[in-house]
This record gives sequence, C-alpha cells and structure tokens, in this order.
Amino acid sequence: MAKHRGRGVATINYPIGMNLGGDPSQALVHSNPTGKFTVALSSIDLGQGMKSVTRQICAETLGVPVEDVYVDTADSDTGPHCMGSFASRGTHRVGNAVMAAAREARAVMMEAAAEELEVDPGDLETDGRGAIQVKGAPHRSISVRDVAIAAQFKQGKTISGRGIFLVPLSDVNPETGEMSPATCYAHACLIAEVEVDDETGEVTVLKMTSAYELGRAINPKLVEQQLVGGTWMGMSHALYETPEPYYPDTREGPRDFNEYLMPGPGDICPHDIAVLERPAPDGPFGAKGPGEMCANPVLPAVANAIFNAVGVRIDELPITPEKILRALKARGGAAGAALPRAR
Amino acid sequence: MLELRKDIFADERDDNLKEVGKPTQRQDMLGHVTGTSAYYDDHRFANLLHLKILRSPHAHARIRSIDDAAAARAPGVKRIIRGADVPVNLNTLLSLIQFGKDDEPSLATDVVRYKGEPVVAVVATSERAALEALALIRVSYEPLPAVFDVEEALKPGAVSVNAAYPKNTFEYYNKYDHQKLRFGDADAAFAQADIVLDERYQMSPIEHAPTETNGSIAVPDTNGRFIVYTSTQALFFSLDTAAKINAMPSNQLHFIGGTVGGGFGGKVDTLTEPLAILAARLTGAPVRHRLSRHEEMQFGSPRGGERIYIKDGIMRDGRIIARKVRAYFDSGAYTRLSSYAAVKCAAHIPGPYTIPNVSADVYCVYTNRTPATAMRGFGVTALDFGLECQMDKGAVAVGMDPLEYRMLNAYRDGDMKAHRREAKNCALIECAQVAAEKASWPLRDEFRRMSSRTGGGVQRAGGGADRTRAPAPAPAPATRPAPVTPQRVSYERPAAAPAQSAPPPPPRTPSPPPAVQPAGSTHGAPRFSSVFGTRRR
Amino acid sequence: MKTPVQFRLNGEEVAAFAESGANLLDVLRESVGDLSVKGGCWQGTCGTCTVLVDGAPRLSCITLAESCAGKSIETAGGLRRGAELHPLQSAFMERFAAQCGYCTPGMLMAAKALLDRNPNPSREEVVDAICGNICRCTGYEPIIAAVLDAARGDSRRRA
Amino acid sequence: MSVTVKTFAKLADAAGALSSERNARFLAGGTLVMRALNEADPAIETVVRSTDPSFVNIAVSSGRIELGAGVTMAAILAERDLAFLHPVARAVGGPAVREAATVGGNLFAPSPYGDFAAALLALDATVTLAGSLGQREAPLEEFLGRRERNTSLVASVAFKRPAADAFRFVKVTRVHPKGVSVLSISAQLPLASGRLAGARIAYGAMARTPVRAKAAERALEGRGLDAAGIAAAVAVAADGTSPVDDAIASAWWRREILPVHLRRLLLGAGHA
Repeated sequence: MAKHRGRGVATINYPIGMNLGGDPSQALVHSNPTGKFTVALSSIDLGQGMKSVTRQICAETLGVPVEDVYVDTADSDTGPHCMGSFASRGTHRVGNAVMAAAREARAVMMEAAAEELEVDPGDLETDGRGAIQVKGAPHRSISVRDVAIAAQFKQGKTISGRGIFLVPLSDVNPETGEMSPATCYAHACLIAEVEVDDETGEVTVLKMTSAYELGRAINPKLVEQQLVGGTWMGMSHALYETPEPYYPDTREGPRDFNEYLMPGPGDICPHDIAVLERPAPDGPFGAKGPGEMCANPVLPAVANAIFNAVGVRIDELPITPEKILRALKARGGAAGAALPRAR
Repeated sequence: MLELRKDIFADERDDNLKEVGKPTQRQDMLGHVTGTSAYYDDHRFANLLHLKILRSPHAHARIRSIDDAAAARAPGVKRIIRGADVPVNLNTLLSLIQFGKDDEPSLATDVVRYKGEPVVAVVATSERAALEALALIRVSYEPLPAVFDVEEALKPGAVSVNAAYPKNTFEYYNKYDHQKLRFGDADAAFAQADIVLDERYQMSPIEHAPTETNGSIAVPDTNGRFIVYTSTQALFFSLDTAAKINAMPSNQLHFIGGTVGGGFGGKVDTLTEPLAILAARLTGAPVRHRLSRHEEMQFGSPRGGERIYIKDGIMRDGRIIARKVRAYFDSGAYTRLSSYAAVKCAAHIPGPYTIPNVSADVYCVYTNRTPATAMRGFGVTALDFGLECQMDKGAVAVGMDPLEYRMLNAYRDGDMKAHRREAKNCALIECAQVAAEKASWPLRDEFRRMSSRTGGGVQRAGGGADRTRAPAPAPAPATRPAPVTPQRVSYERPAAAPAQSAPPPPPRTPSPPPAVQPAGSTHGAPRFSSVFGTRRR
Repeated sequence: MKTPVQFRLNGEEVAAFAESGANLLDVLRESVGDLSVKGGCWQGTCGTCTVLVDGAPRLSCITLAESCAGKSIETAGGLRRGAELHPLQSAFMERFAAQCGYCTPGMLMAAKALLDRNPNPSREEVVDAICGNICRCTGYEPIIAAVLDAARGDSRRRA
Repeated sequence: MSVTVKTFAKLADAAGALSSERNARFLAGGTLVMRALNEADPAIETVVRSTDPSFVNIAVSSGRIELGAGVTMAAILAERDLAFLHPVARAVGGPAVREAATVGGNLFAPSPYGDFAAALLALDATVTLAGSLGQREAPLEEFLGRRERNTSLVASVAFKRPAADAFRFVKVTRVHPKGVSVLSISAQLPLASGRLAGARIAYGAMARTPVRAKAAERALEGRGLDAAGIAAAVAVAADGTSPVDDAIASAWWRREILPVHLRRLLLGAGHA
C-alpha cells in the first residue's frame, strides 16, 4: 500500500451582507436609571456570537465597560426590525445599527454630564471605566451612574438612542448583470495538507494553514470560533456530507447522525490561522464578518491537495474515497499522473 | 491557534480601542455551560398539543383523495388540518421583498412535487398519538413522472415541476429564464487565448444538521394575540411570513427567539411557525411543531446541489483573459431562496480575480426534490469550489505555481470587476503572502512584494525565462513580507474592456509551452511539487 | 397508561409519572422539568441528551425511563455547586468551547463520565469520550482542549 | 394505543411472554427498540424486559467463554479476560451507546450494524435460545440466517476461547473514532507449527447479515500467514458476499476495499 501526501491551496473573497443590499437592521439602546445599558434587538444568536459582538460595539461607542451593557434579543414586541441572521450580515449590518443607536445615546449622556459638571459637552470624554471627565482635567469627572440618575430624576432626559443601518437596494441590469452586490468583501487563503491511501481512496487531512482578512476582528476569540468551526465544516463539505449520497438519484438518504457523515473528533487536524485586518470603510470599527466565508476555501484546497497527492481531479462533491479510488483505477494508479490536458 | 497580524494594513486602522478587539467572554457562555440558556423548546405549557405532518411518499403525484376519518376519531387527536384550512395556502419566502411569485403551499392540495411534501397535519395530545393518527390517514395518489437532474429539467418536453414556473426555471425581470453577466467579449478572447480550459463541477446538496431541529411553539395569548417561541434565524421574516399565511395582522403575533441551537441557513424558511399558529387558533391551545431528526435530515430544506461549468481562456504567461460560467442551481420543487442565490452567484463571478472578458449565465432550476434554501456561503460556496479547482488546473496548464498564478490574476484596488464596480479594500494577495509564509510555501520575491493596493506592485510575474529555473527556496518561517509600498505594475494588466473591444494582445516575449512533469516527481506544477517532491521515495 | 418512577436527580429524590414506554429524556424534561437536558434526535445518534445513570454515560432518549427506578441520575443542571462552577464548566468557558450551546450539556456530561473514572486522560481518551456527541459549531478542538484543561486542573478557581 | 411494558425476574417467563404476547419485542439495551418506540412503531405493542442476573452474566473459563445476551459492550470492556474482544466492543458506538448496547441486541442489528455479531461468527459462537419450551442451542450462523423469523429469546452466546493472539479485528469507517461500518473483518487464525488450522473469517456490512468468508478460510487452511497464503485468501476475499449501496458506502466500494483490508489484517497491519 502507498500513502501519498499533497498540498492544495485556495484563495477566495466573500461579500458581506445580503447581495444587492436592501437588508436593514435596527437597534435601540437605553440606559436604566443607574447607568447600565440595554441594547434591544430582534437579531438572532445561533451560536455566531451576535449578542457578544454587538455588546462590545455598543460599549466601545458609549465609552463604558462592556459589563455595563446587556444585549436583549430577540423579542418582536421590544426588539426593532432586523432582516435576520444570515448572509454574514450580523457584525456589519447590526453592528452599524447598534453603533448609530449608541452614538445617539452617548450624545444625550454627554449633554447630561455637561449639565452636571457645568462645562461644554465638547470638552468631555469617557474614560471607558464608567466615568466621564473633562479633557485634560480628569479630576473633574462624574460617574455614568450619577449622570444617569441626574438625567432621569433631575434633568428629565432619556439616555437612549435609535439606530438603523441600510445599504440601499441595488438595481441589476438584466442584460449585463451590472450591479452593486456588496459594499465590502472579506478575504482568505487556505493551504490544506492531506494524505491519500491509493488502495482505498481514503483521505486524511493532516494540517490546515490559513490567513483570513476580516476587516476588524471585533472579538478575536469569537473570530477564532468561527474560523476553527467553519473550516471543520468546510472539510466536512469537501469529503463527507450529503443528504443524497447518490445524487441526482434521491435513494439511500441518511435519516440520522450515523448515516449523515461528518468528520468526528478523531478526524480533525491542526489549523494554523492568521487574521489580517483591512478595515472596511463602512464597517463598524472596520469590521466585515467571518461567519460564512471561513468554510469556502477548504473545499477546493482539499480537492487540490488530493490532486497534488495522487494526481486525480475529483470535481464532484463530496470527494468520497470511492470517487478517488474509481479515478485512480481509471488512471492506472497514483504513480505517474499526467498533467490535465489543456485544449 | 490564531495569530493577529496587526502589522499588515496598520496604516489604515486606529487600534486605540478599549472594548473592540478584546477577547471578551461571550455574553451567553455562562448560560451555555450551565444548561440554562433558554431555546424555543425550553418553555413549558399546560395542555400542550403536538403537531405532526403526513408527508408525500412520492416525488411527483396527483392527489386523488384523502381519507382522514379514522385519524380524526383516533385517541388524543384534537384536529386534522388540510390545505383548505390554511387561510393563504400559497406563498414564496421572498414575496416579503417582492421577489418572485407565490409558488409553495403549506399543505399540498392537488399535486405533490417532492418526496416529503406536507399533505396533512395532525394535532394531538401527544407526539405518539399524532404519529399513530398519521398512520391511519389514507391518501390516494396518482404517481406522475419526475425529474431530478437540473439539465434534464431544462430539456424540451421535460416534466413541468412547479405550476408557477412551468418551464422549470425561475423568471428574472419578467423576461429571462436566468441571470446574465456580460463583461468584455469572452468568445473573442477565447480565440486569442493560448490555452482554453473547459471544466464541469458538481456541488453536493448539504443538510445543515443543527443539533437543535427546526421547531416552534404557538401559544394563544390574551386579547387574541399569539406568542410564538421559535428557532428561526430571522425573527420578523418568520413573523411576516406566518402572518401572511394565516391572514393575520402582524401585530397579533408576538415572536420570541434569539437563542438558537445552530442554524447555518436552515432556519430561515419558517417551516414550522405558520401551521403551529394555525393549529393554536383552531384548537385554542398551545401547539408545538418540532421536526424530527429524520424530517430535518430529509425534508428540512438543504443547501442545493449546484452544477457549474467554467471555461477559461489563459495566456502562457498565466494571465486569464476570459472566463465563461454556466451555473445551474437545483432549487428543488419550490423557489424558497434559490432565486436570490443565483443572482448572488452571478455577482461573485469571476471570483477575486481581474479578468477582462467575462460571461455568465446562472439558472435557478426546479426539480422534484426537497426545496433547497440558504446555507453558510449561500450562492458562493459551490462557485468557489469550482473556481479554485479551475485556478489549480489553469496553473498546472501553464506550469505556474498555483499560488503565484492566483496572485498574478488577483484583483487589486481600482480594478474593474465584471459587474462594473471598481474593486476596493482588497486583501487577497496579502492573505496569500501570509498563508504562504506560515506554511513555508515558496513564493518568489516579486510575489512576496506584491500588494492589493492600487496597481499591485512588482515586476510582471510568470514570464517565460524564470519559469524554467529551479524552484525558489522557501522563505524562512520567521521572515515577514517586505513592507507593502503602493506602486504601479510595470505591465499592462488587462484593462476592463468594453463589450466590442478586442482582448489584450498576447505577451511580447513568446512563452515556452506549459512545463512538463519531471519524471518521478509528484504531481502538479514543478515548483508546486518541490514541496513534497522527495516525500514519496 | 402511566407508571410512577422514582430516582435521584442530581442528589435529590424525585418522582414522576411516566407514559408507559417513555424515554428518560422526555420524562426529565416534560415531567420532572429538568430543561438542562437537551434533545437532538430521539434516535440515539447525536449524544445531545447524554446524562449519567449511576455514573455511566447514557443516551436519555433511548433509555427506558422506568428502567431508571431507584438509580442516581446526573445532568448538566446539577454540575454547578451553588455559585461554583464545575472545573469542566470553567474550562469550557475559558476555551470558548461552546457556540450555539445546544450540544454543550451533553458534551459536559460525556466528559464528566470520563474524568470521574479517569482523572488523567490522554487526548485519544478524551476524543473517544466525546465521539458519540455531535457538535456542529466548534470543530471539536476547543472541546477536547477544555476537557484536557479540566483534567489537568488548569481551570479550577478560574472563570 | 399505548405500549405495555412487562418486566420479568426470570428469563424463562420473559421468553414465554415474548412468544405469547401480541406484537411483543424484547428490550435489551434500547438502541433499536427505544428508537422504534420514539417513532411510534405500530409493530410494537408489548415491550418485554428481564432482570434475570444470568442475562448479564459473564462466565470465563480457560477454555470456554459464555456471555449473557444482556451483557453490554461496556461490561466487556471492563473485563480484562476479554481483552481480545475489546477492539470489537469499542467499535460499537460512543461510550454512552456501549453502556446500552448488548451482545444479544447486536445479533439483531441490521446491516451495516452488527460488527460484534460478525466477531462472534469468527469465534464459531453458539446461541442459547430460551423459548416457551425451554432452552436450546443453535450455531450462530444458522441463527443469523433466520433471525427475522425468530420468536424465541436469545439468552446467551458461547464460544471457545481463541488461542492467544489468534483473534484479529478491523472495522473500516468514514468517521473516527466512532462511525458506522463500511465493513468490518473478524478473523480467528489458529496457527499450529506455522500452519493455519480451522481459520475463521467473518465480515460485517458485506451482506444482509454478518457472513463467514468461507472461500478465504479454505484458501488459508493448512497454509502459513505468508505472502502466498495471504494472496490465496485475498484472491477469494469477496466470494459469498453481497454488499449493498447505503448511505455509508456503495456496494462497489465495499467490494473493492475488502481484499485490501483483509490483506492488511492478515499481514497484521491492523487498522490503517
């Protein structure tokens, strides 16, 4: 038997938000009487970290500690409209809406503070630790808590803000396809290293190395979650998954997690990741979004690595050992693979 | 392990931030590890009823008759729901944004168009009672011929799947049976190309397989409202869809969700809410509609299987001068979101590369299988698979390192894209440089100096002479790419040509033919295989 | 027909009436009200519903409820001692080993079953311990790392 | 119509109920029956259980091993004397399934499940059946051939302890470490002065039920585990098999890789 190693690469980009835009999201931010903030959304956290990302964006914008912000989602009676959690739109679209709402709330907070400190709001800054101080004179400061109490009970101000973010819907030229699909794109390059058993067609993914450009990583740990989990899913798409094993024939469809194949914890490999940040001009703090695109480069990178290892191209997903073995037999084994014929 | 490369594009960022960029713990993590995060099904109600669906055993059939008398009398059964009971029994998800015709019933009445299509719903006091009642329903079907292959479905005389789109293709702009993309003159360019590479790629359908299946609980509230606990990925999308199907004012519905056990695109379709609400209205009791794992696997909408043909025209120096794509999205029996994905796919062509002549035709095709829907990377994942396998083949065909071949053709700021918008904020080349460095993938100096910024930097790569030279040594892992200094390329990158203009001339210096595989080396381009050239012996 | 079932749940005596032939998962969630146990398939194929019965990991969705009479059952809801988290819970937090969180209770119990019997497992033993539990979000690596951390005591008194 | 669960202290009484009650199924580990109950399988009206200690008894002597049908994979893994069977028991599901899955239940597991039954086949096991008319023994191979029509209760299985290092097992799966069989191979290879005598080879997932590889067994008879002997067995590896297409793998792939894995097993390479 012979096991052959190979490396494959893929470079991809991915549009952020719904194609053509037209997908608004709203946010409401308000303070309670003691200076703790609530973000009201109708956006969904299905594991990607929506609550946590918008929480950090809100705290940064308000200039308060993240512990002083809580994100409440998703209740249609209290949370304003959001198009939904898909199309890698959460961080970019909802993040921008939260930022706008937080800016509005911050302006009221600074006015209220200015009134208490008897200075011009423009002379004030937040210290990010729960206090508002006069620029250059940190001893002249007031806590956000006291500002909120004063605003509510003395000044009659609501420390609150509304935000919406909408990328206007783009037209599409039916003849040429001219359109504005997205305002920014994330990028990635992934290199996969595999080992192929030329007697059975079985593939082992040995290592992945990647660089992802995501605008701003609002939270590196959540980005890591997406990239590690997403590349696992990409590997799964590449080599394992299908609800129709004999597509386009619909027979033998899996009914459970024994029959629906996905890599187990014994099939995973080390993944060395670099994250680059080229801020998106219209992203919240330049953020784009890693959610969907992280899986995409893995499929072709693995396919190309298999070619590099044994010289066969499998252009139909999933790349099952059977397909590889059939191709190897058709080509008379792994050795002496010829370059694909170019016409 | 994750490394933040703050050194790259540092000049475009202000990193003086207090909360953003910090590895703050997730707001929901404590709830997750203590089992106290409340998902839609973690709400309890007295007298909860359970809704189960009788599904079509046929991929395509006419319904002759339905006899549910025995089921109606079965123990625990509170209500049988048929298509006629559904206030608005025809809908398409994107009607909310005026895109497409209503084409899908909540419960089939005359024809079933895929195996697993809902026909009758039973509402009972327990799941078991509902399941036992389903077994008592007798439906008489007249099986019809079915079509499962996207290209078969487009042939003249093919079985017509979807009544709203009798030709088996979604209708774009009330005018075309597909989405077009036209830029430059691809056909003329193929005539000029040194190499033409024409390939076929097939994506598999994919099941989202979230550990929590689709589901919802509809609870009658005071004053005629209904509270709906749901696993939806799109709260108002589902609310408005449910309101439309139930012909209710949207403010009679109070949707609560937001904590969902995975979705990946499979919880956008609002598969359970409309009937749960209808059942709650008809019985006056709280009703849960939860898909079984088997239902989720086979009848919950999957990622569709796209078939993609890609034809490239390539010059020997590695420049791609033309790319033609024909893509077929297997939408299954109904539209759901595939019509949208086809446009997104067209927008993504030709990928992150600057190619002066591009032509694409993307079809949303109906077949007799479970309707497809959105999934992570919707409209793009399959195309990227095809494009990046194609790029690998192109590199081999011209004898270039696959990564350098991509970097040569990569889009830079200011390049014109096929959908006629200028590229900006690009970073493909920098990703390639960093990944190559981490993986000790040998890149020649001029490629390590390249940049995504306007122009793209450096001398023309892939020229005749140096391709025959020995593989460039791998850069030491420690080295960082040379500082990125924007400058113009010294060769004319193919300009974004208007439709009538001819493709760019071939390179002045004649290029040698594609490099031949050195005997005994590994497969792929020579420089490429240098990575593992000795491993196998 | 309903039959009474009595067992210890996280140290407390509980009694419930179970539908004849009912599985332990439904009894725990619907009758007893322990919602920390999640259901993923009711087929015995995803591990989401993993609980400990007399210290052994069991798939509650395919465990006959009445077969648990008189036994001691542990669920994720009982891992925390008052305000103090179990080392596995702390380790899962520190490693960001949960995303949607739905498989997490089952993962924690599968891991606890291992550590209770084998306090110093190898990576392979950890992989085997969780191999019956499906996670669709994390790619497993953070979960494996968290269990190894908890075994090493890296995360006690933290989080 | 709800299910009735009947629990008996004596195996014989359980066996009686199983044959007399209408649409009765015996519940051992639950991996098959509980799933069917959750899906409201109309074919099950009565569930029969037994708490008889003999049902979970493991009797190991120097020459003979008897396993109660209720013995779980976990119990086997806990038994040092059964070390040669640990790779087989560990190949059945994840830890939680091994706590439930029983020796007896595995005899009824439809292909591609049933790797433990295939191992028992390679061990020439006999099955003890408890019926309303008392107990009787049957060769496992005969039992598997008519298991769909079986109405009696499997009480236990017994087999001769294989010679040291004579038993080999490999399970080929797509998913690791836990996955459903593409195929599994169990082999008992008794060497007497370098020659094989009475070799037994059985496959899982290569037919409707676990099957013996009799052609391969014959090819090895009287030969050593050398290149020639192995080549002879591998040449007829697929004789008598009838694999099917399922969600895990196609019949074609199973047939193609069976000889490869048999060769590797005989060479002692173990699982690739």
